[in-house]
Amino acid sequence: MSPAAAPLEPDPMTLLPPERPVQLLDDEGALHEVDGFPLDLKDSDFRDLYRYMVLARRVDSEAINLQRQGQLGVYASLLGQEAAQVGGAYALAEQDWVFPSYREMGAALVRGVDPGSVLHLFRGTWLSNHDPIATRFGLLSIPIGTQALHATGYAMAAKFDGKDLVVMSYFGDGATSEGDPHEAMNFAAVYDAPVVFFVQNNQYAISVPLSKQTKAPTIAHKAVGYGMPGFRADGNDVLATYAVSRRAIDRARAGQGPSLIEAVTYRMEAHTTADDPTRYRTASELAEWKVRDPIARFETFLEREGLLDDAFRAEIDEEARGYATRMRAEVYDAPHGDPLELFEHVYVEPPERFDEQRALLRAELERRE
Amino acid sequence: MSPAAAPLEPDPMTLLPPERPVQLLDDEGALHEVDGFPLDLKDSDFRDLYRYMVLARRVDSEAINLQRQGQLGVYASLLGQEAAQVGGAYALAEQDWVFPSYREMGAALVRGVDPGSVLHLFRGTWLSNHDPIATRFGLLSIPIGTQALHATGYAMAAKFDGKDLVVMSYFGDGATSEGDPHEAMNFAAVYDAPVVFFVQNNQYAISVPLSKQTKAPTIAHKAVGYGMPGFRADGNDVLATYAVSRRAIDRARAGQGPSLIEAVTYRMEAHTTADDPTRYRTASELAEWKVRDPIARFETFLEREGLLDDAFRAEIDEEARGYATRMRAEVYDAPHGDPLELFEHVYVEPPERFDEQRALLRAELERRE
Amino acid sequence: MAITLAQALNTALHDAMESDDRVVVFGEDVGTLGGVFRITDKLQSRFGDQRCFDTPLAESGIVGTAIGMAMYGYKPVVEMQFDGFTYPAFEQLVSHLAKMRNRSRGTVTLQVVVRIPYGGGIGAVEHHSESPEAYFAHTAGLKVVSPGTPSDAYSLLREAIDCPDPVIFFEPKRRYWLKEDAQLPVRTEPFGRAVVRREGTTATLFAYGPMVRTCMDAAAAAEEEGWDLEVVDLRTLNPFDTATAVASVVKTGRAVVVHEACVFGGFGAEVAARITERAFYSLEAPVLRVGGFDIPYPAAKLEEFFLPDVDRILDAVDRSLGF
Amino acid sequence: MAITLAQALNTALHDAMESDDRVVVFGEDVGTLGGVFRITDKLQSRFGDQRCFDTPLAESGIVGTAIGMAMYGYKPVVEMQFDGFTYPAFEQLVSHLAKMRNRSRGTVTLQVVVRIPYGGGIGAVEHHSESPEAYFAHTAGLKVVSPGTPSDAYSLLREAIDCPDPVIFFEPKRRYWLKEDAQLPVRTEPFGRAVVRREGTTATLFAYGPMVRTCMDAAAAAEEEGWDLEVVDLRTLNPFDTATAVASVVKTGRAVVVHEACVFGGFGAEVAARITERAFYSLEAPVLRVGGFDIPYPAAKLEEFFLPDVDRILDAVDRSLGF
Ligand SMILES: Cc1ncc(C[n+]2csc(CCOP(=O)(O)OP(=O)(O)O)c2C)c(N)n1
Ligand SMILES: Cc1ncc(C[n+]2csc(CCOP(=O)(O)OP(=O)(O)O)c2C)c(N)n1
Ligand SMILES: [Mg+2]
Ligand SMILES: [Mg+2]
Repeated sequence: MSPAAAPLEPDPMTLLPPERPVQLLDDEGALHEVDGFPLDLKDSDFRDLYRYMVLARRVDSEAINLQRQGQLGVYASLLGQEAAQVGGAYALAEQDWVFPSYREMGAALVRGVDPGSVLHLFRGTWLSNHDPIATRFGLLSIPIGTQALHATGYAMAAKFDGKDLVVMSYFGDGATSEGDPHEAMNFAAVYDAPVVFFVQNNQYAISVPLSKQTKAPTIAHKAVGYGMPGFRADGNDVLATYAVSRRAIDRARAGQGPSLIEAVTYRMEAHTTADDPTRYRTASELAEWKVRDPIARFETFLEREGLLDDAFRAEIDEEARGYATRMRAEVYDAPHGDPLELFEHVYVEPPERFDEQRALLRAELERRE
Repeated sequence: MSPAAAPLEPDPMTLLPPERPVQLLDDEGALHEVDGFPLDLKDSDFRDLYRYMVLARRVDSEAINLQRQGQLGVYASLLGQEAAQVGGAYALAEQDWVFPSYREMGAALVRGVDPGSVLHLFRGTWLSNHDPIATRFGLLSIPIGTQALHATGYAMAAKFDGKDLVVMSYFGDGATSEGDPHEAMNFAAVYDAPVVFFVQNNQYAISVPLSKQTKAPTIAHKAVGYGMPGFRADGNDVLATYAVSRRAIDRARAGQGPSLIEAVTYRMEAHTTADDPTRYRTASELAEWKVRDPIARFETFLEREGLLDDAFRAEIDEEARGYATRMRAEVYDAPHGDPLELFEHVYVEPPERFDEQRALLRAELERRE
Repeated sequence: MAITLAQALNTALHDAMESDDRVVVFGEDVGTLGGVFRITDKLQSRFGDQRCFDTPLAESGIVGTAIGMAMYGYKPVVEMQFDGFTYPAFEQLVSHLAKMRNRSRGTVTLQVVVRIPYGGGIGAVEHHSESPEAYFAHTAGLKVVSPGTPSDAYSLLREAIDCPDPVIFFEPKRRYWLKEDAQLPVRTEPFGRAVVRREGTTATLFAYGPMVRTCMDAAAAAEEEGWDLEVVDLRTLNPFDTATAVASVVKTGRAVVVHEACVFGGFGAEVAARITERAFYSLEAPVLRVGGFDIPYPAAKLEEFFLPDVDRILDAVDRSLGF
Repeated sequence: MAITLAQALNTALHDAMESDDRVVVFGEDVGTLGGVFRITDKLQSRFGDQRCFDTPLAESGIVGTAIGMAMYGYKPVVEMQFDGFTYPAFEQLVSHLAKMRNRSRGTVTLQVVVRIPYGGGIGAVEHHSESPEAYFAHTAGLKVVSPGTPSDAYSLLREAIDCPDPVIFFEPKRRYWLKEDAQLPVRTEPFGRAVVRREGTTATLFAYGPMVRTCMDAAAAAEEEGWDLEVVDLRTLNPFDTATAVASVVKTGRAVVVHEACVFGGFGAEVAARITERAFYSLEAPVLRVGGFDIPYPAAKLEEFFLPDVDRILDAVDRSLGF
């Protein structure tokens, strides 16, 4: 068939993100509907979204405290990205999966993963301490972008198995430069796998700004090259990140394949507690984003709608304090585990030499006493 | 700055390939000008393009013969891709570079690289036998897509050095799935490097058809995600591949950065001489492409223009025979080189143990005698 | 019945897919084409294209999606088309496939087999003849297997697919056409057991994969010299059968380790160091190593000078006896 | 003047860039930020952003473009941010950086240095504490270097940048803050020369990179036991200084090789096998190996149980003496 003959499939125009990020709440917290992204939320949902964002921020600041107190080796804050994380994860169904990077404490919360358990990676007690299978929340993934392939593989499996299940894979703007997310998006599209690639574009990869990361018009435009739609959301508008995720998830669930979401947001904190952002970004840039605070904006909306009263605030406050207390209790001075457990989980069927090495370590431990 | 405020840069609409591949010669060999892709060719150029295509085909069929005669271990034919390779390479200037895959005998010819020397890789005499620096034609690259990064690095260097130099990187449709071409295109765009990524979309990666390789509307659409223009050419129309390359090369030379070209063509032969394509494609598909033969089409055009006469045909025939003779002379029964050369080129400053290993090999060689 | 090593592998895949529908096979060209070596021949027509399928050209993608599928509960058996094309997947292999179970404190088990046709001797072009087994043997969390006979090819592949730990399965491509009289299905010794392929007293040759045959030939040729060589087929590099290796050396007092990979930093160093640690007083000579030279794999016409052969092995035996 | 190993590296980069404007430095966060360990601090402000620049987040991209730039004639010094993030670049490192010169019959020379902060002991999260040197030592065509002192850090890095062959330069990140009185610029022994850091007679400890300091501590502690240990700093793994290693063992009769990487298939196996081949009759005991266990690098709180320390080293010496 002559290459000139057939119309293009899929029609590229249907893949392009809208000119501007989807925004449902303006800067004054007023709601404006956007074609194609209807809101299906009840008042209780609005309150839940708020609750999760506030909890995420509190859990996050508690983690930073714990790091400052020497309780965690390092920690990667989500400050400023609450709406991006919560909106996306909230749109998932019970049976769905999340494959996170290392910055997704907000998504973890929404998915019911105990923040204290996740912190063990950063404390260094264990490499992880939650059950990914039971929580349907993958292990925090440090090698950038690699989890996107696991997400795709999981989604392919679910599809082959005829299961009603959608997978959300979070990664950062920097991750889009790596080969793995590229391969993941291509595989997902080829197999029509039910994955949503959720990029939190927080403008930086450690010190490297987006402008040095890519020349693409937007990250969402990268979807075109995989033949899947690219969506763009104001990442500091939780209703926008929710509505865009809703659409992408519904598509995936309906068997229409993967899509890419770019949530345009900003990392208000240092890259991690080990980082010094004053070396690469200006106070004025920070100030510009501060006024776009995702929680403040949503608060204005809730207040307008009469959904935020002191009782509810107090309730969240109480809950947040509970989280913080449990987190502290979990990691504060948590002793390292039994060093002999080091040999337990490497293999189901370990090689014989593990016995010798275990014995060596046991002898060393005895000598220490 | 609010993400909603600024206009997108670059404007995505300027990156999208045209709806249909650029075609200058219709199936009847009639020339139709296409906006934005003017032809700057003289009669002698038309004749040269033809000459290179015919030579490429003859050199190719000679290589296949040599393989059948047991003179080459394997060979990857370019049959059907003459226009794609020649049109692209012909648009380069003297000082420009080519980073090929393993199928670019046509591009090699245009760049003045002796086909016999290139065949040593396939014969197995040496891993290569041409000087990439002197010929500005990189080593044939077997690991798929990896050379795209070398091309980008070379172009970055030339740019940093203020040199007027464009780099063309060839790879296949299959290669677009690998991480390396992705990273290469991204780097090239970020650094505005003067590279042209020239994809010969010959519809297959060994047995895997394009439809299983990607869901993108076209390969050229992948450019959008890197913020560079994607061009599409009828790959069996040498004037189209030339004109599109001309534009991409001129852009790069003018400091406007990289671009991606998809030449839509077809691999008429097996993947390599080791492959059996009857296992995965139909005779009717082959027949459909046979009528689109790039040389036949251009011949019709030249005849219309009165540029093709028997004398010229005879001249090319003579030249082709010369090539074939030299190729045969070069590889036929070419003895393996001195095994001791194995230790010569690994390092400029080899480790001491090479002396022992050389001595070991020398002793083995003596025992063989 | 005489079967080839390639047939044994194909049958093993077939039988594993037949007996467990969670076993899925994927990679480049493994579906319609049946693989460039036809090891996956007819699996797609027999089991359908959700059980055996072609992927886009991306090795990291293949291994990374295999990990996701294994997390779901499938048992992927994926192919890297050639040894030299395993490297794009290196991060997924080393940072995830090897480590996920440990990192998850045992909650995630990755039952994945990565098949790699490896080694030289078939006159192939560059990157098609490498022996990267040392990279994976040194990677904690992986198991590394390499059969040297058709029976072992069948049995070890079945065991690899059944193994709850991730397995890198190195197929000696130059031995795909090696024949053996065998009745499939066959079960041979399990992972972690080396096998004495030939008893002897003069010295022990250690080998795995393609070099097992070469060592048997060397042992046969050595008879002329009056040497009675023992040949031990290691079969699984990790787990490693230290006991069998040491017992052989205790008996013979001398050992030569043979592989195609470069000697420097190769797996032979581990075998030599390990045996020496445990059989020090039995050794009459240092354990010697025979392998490729410390250079990149050469062009096809020169591979005969690079690869260990009977002569190079017997020369090493001679040196061992000279100690 | 007391300088740290980190300062020595920074000064070496500075001096190399000063003396040759074809030297360019790039990688993730090496420009504006000056690197996460500040090894490239101030290079961008001093030399401009065409000589020191940040790249997109893609290690294969970094190494692959470095190869292209080197073909043009630049001398790239690139950074892999941490050991565990070298793996995405593995194909470019193994299939191209290592092989290009050989493949081109000497017409293409790749003067590239790949800097890798490696090893543990700093309480980092996963993938930030690995010791992958064995992978590269086994890869023909590369040189592999790892300094253990500030002077060597300076000198070996300058030599690496001047070296016409590609060099994988492993920086012992836990020793970045190690101090030494030294006057820069300093030139120490060249590639391929091991150095006896401490003379002794009881047994030899072999180490490189981060374990040099630990072995010196072990030797000091051993005095209490009445043991007089020799410490050999290997410095460059490839080329390897067999002569110095063998001479030391001929003198002491006993050897322990120490590294952080897992013992199984680690570089210690090469050292042990090599020494044994050449000093067989001088050995009173097998060369013993001390390293990390054959498990993935553990969580930070447990790394002290994984890493070789003075106790584990002296225990091995004790076992060696028990032979
Ligand atoms: C493969 C790999 N390379 C480098 C790193 C070191 N590193 C950790 S986070 C980071 C930046 C990530 O940026 P982005 O993807 O935008 O995510 P963000 O941290 O902004 O959420 C880098 C380079 C890594 N973890 N993995
Ligand atoms: C990294 C890598 N993986 C796999 C292969 C094996 N292989 C050789 S050619 C090929 C198909 C390439 O297809 P495409 O990029 O379309 O180029 P074409 O051969 O069609 O010109 C494959 C899979 C390889 N050479 N390198
Ligand atoms: Mg970011
Ligand atoms: Mg192709």
